[in-house]
Amino acid sequence: MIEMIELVIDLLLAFCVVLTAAIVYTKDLLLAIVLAGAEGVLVATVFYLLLAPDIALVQVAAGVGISTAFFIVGLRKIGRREE
Amino acid sequence: MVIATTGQLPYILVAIMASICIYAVLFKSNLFKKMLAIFLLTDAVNLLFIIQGYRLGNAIPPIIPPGMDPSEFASIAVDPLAHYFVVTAVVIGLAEVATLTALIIYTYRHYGTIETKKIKELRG
Amino acid sequence: MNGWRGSIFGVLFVVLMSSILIYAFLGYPELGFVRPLGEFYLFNTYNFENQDWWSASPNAVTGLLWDYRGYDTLYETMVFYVGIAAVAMFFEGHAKLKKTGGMTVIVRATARLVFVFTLTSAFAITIFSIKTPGGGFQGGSIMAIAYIAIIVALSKGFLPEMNIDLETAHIAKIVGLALITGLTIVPVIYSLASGSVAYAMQNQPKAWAPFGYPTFLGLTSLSGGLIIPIQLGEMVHVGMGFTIMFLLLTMREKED
Amino acid sequence: MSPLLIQAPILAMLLTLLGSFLCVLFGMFMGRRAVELLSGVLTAATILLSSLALINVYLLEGPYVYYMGGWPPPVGIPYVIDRFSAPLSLAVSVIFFATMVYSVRYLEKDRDVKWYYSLRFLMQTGMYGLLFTGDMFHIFIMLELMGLSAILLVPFRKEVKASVEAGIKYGIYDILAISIYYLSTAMIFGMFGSMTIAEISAKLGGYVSPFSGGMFADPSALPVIVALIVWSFAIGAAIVPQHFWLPDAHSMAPSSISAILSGLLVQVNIAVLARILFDGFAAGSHPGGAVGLQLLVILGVASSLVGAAFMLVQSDIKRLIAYSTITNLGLITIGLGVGTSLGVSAAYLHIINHAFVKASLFMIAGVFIHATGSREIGALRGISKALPGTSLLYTLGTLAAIGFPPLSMFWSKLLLLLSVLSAGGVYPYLVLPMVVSIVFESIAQIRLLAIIYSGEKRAVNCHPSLPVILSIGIMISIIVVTGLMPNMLFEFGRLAAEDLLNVSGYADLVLKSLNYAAP
Repeated sequence: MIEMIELVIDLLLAFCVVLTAAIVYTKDLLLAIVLAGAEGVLVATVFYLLLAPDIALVQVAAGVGISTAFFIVGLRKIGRREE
Repeated sequence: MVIATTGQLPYILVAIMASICIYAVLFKSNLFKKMLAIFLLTDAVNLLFIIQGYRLGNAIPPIIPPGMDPSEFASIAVDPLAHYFVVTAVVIGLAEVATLTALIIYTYRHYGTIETKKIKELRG
Repeated sequence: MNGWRGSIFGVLFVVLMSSILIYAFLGYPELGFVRPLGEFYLFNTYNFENQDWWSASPNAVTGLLWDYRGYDTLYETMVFYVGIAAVAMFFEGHAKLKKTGGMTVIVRATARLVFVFTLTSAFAITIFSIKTPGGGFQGGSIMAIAYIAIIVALSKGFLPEMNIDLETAHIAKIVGLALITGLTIVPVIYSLASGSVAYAMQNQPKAWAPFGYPTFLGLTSLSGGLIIPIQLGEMVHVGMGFTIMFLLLTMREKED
Repeated sequence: MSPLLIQAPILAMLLTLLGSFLCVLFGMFMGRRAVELLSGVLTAATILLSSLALINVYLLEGPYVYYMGGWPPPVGIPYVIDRFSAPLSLAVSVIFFATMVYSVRYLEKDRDVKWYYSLRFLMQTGMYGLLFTGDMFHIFIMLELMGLSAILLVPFRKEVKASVEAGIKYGIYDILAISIYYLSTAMIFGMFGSMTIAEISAKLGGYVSPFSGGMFADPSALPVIVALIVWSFAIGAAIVPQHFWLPDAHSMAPSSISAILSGLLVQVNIAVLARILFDGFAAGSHPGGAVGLQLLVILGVASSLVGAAFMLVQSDIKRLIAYSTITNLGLITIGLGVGTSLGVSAAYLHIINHAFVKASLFMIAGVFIHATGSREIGALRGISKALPGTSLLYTLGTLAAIGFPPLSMFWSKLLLLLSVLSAGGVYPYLVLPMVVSIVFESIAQIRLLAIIYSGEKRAVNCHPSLPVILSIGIMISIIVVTGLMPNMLFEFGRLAAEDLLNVSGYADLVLKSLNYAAP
């Protein structure tokens, strides 16, 4: 018997896998960063659903907010496209 | 022959995610892409930890509500140890990102590119 | 490797690697199994009857962070310090911040208000981390966001008005670290001075190691021994660290 | 036991921790002399404290466990100070002190040294932690601390193009290695429900812990975990398929850092791997752990051959020494992979001897490069007439490196060959590749010596100053003196191997030496 939460988590994780593949596949680094941010949000959602509020907080503050800012600051100094 | 059950589906998805990241670090040529992949690899392992610390049913976060008996709390809350590992690893992941970003920016300044195929000063 | 050959190789690699990992996971318990060590922490973290084993923190994760596995977290903080050092080492050595004038009074006042508000919430998240989700790192990140928002929304020149400078930020960061390290060393010094058994990073007294930071009477629900001061130190360290990183990374841009 | 003896190794660690940020504070307000003085005093203090720990472990009380925060093992982090970790920690202290004295003059032309000393301190802290710790997750954090500081120190001279390239290359692969290790810790957590190394081996033998229970997953998955761990440490220690970052990183770093990277960092990786495989996965008795040993032997043979072959074609003195490191690491992994008591003690001795030899070679190479202004081997022609003292030291170091009889590395190489010969199965055939690699290495090193002693006297830019010569002299004299006392060396190796291979003894020491009332 599958519980509802399991189904939701499996769906979210599958979406994470797709996003990871897209990040690896795309040639546009800015798009990759945006997708990585989206994946960070998904991961934070999974953390929240799995009853880890501490980590959801860390993930939103650090894993999504500050790291994305970092990536963008870095990207502004290097080329945007991958060859 | 053992066949995975639906309860093991999260493990399988995380395993695929980690494999994609390892592939990208090893074989993609863009340094920035490699860094993103390392960051996502940490995320995948974090998910693995949290999945292993979860409890089904009417579980609660690992914060004891006022007045609850410790033994009751221990039987319904989720695993704090897994949460601890993830908090630590997220911070460490940020430190990795900071280090690699600084290095990548400097590489770009020196070489004008961040494609490993084109940076060939050293023979390795 | 490019084109379709690269893609096929990639798919093959991923399939191979993930099947190896999945093979390992087949014997693992299904979702929803809590291991006994986790239950041990849950049972003991705020258990008045068993004070030899408690961390006096209702939030078990906070108890793990700075008591049960505090020595781990100390070095996690140092790893973060290395991350700051990376940016500081590569991008340091440039002009000091200049004050920018010309902002209207209303903008300044609003910015100050928002800033104070964010900082307060950072402090709250840090101090109440014993009872609610949160902690030094989370509080520090929010504190950094307060500063970064000023950098992004107004300008870097606004920071000196908040009495923050690169040098001050470095000093504040080091003070935070010194607080954490000092509280780690105190039991060691105590042990050397008194000859009794005490271990580095020890927080609560135990039957086999009698040293303990005083837990404040009457405030038992808030007391976690050294957890709160350490969390404050970590908050300052993390918040200042992020501020330094962003200042340095954006400062260089205009000179290039 | 006196508290000072118990606290000594931890105090050394905390002193380096204090030094790391006090350096920055001093550098901001008092200038570089204050930073150098502080680091000198603190590193000297760590030598004293590590010697105290060594004396305590060998002569007074024997191995003991330090309980971080006062918590017994599966709950908290144990630090195991035994006869395997204590001598290595003393080696770490001594080499860090010598390179500290060396860097005062070596880095005189570099502008800002506060981050240099700060990161060096953190690297030292990480090494102590890795050697002592008995907890899988703590190893992850310490690897990260040691690795990230090393990654930043490689491109310390950031204006040099190639050093930044070496840094990013090393950075990407080392951090990948640590992330893979992190993946394996998650799998260990799922399988054993605990991160304590001693509990892993005990649970494989059927032990049920009062804190963390038994095992929670089928041990048939163990080879995958072991393979992941060996893979991650093979990247970190530059075993052959992943060795390509090492020659770049070790040759482009400042020489004082190359000495540490080549002499200590990779060896510490190997030592931790040995600790995990033997004491954690019970590699001697459990089939899951034995997979790791077989992998080590295969990779070690490849490593020693490839490293030695590449040594023959190098034209850059630091790259030559770096490839020699790969060769010797291959020999060490063969010794560990054989897994007998003799093999492990030989590998252990080789780790210590190689640390001193390789560190001193890199330090002298730094002097040569400063003097000639070039890294090419050809530029060294005639240097022996210009710098006779330094050349003599270099000759002693090289003779030790190729295993010339009375010097220290001769004994460990001899023991390695003997251990392979005395092991059963196909292992005796391994002597052939080992001898081939040793011969190749000797040819390359002797060719370099011949160049140094040939030719007319050449002009040099500068002569090495007294502290530089003194620091190198300390290292070379340690090599000579330990080489003259082989019995003492063998005794150290035997006891270290005894502590490492006695799995049940290790588990008892960690899990049962604290008296507490069960919760």
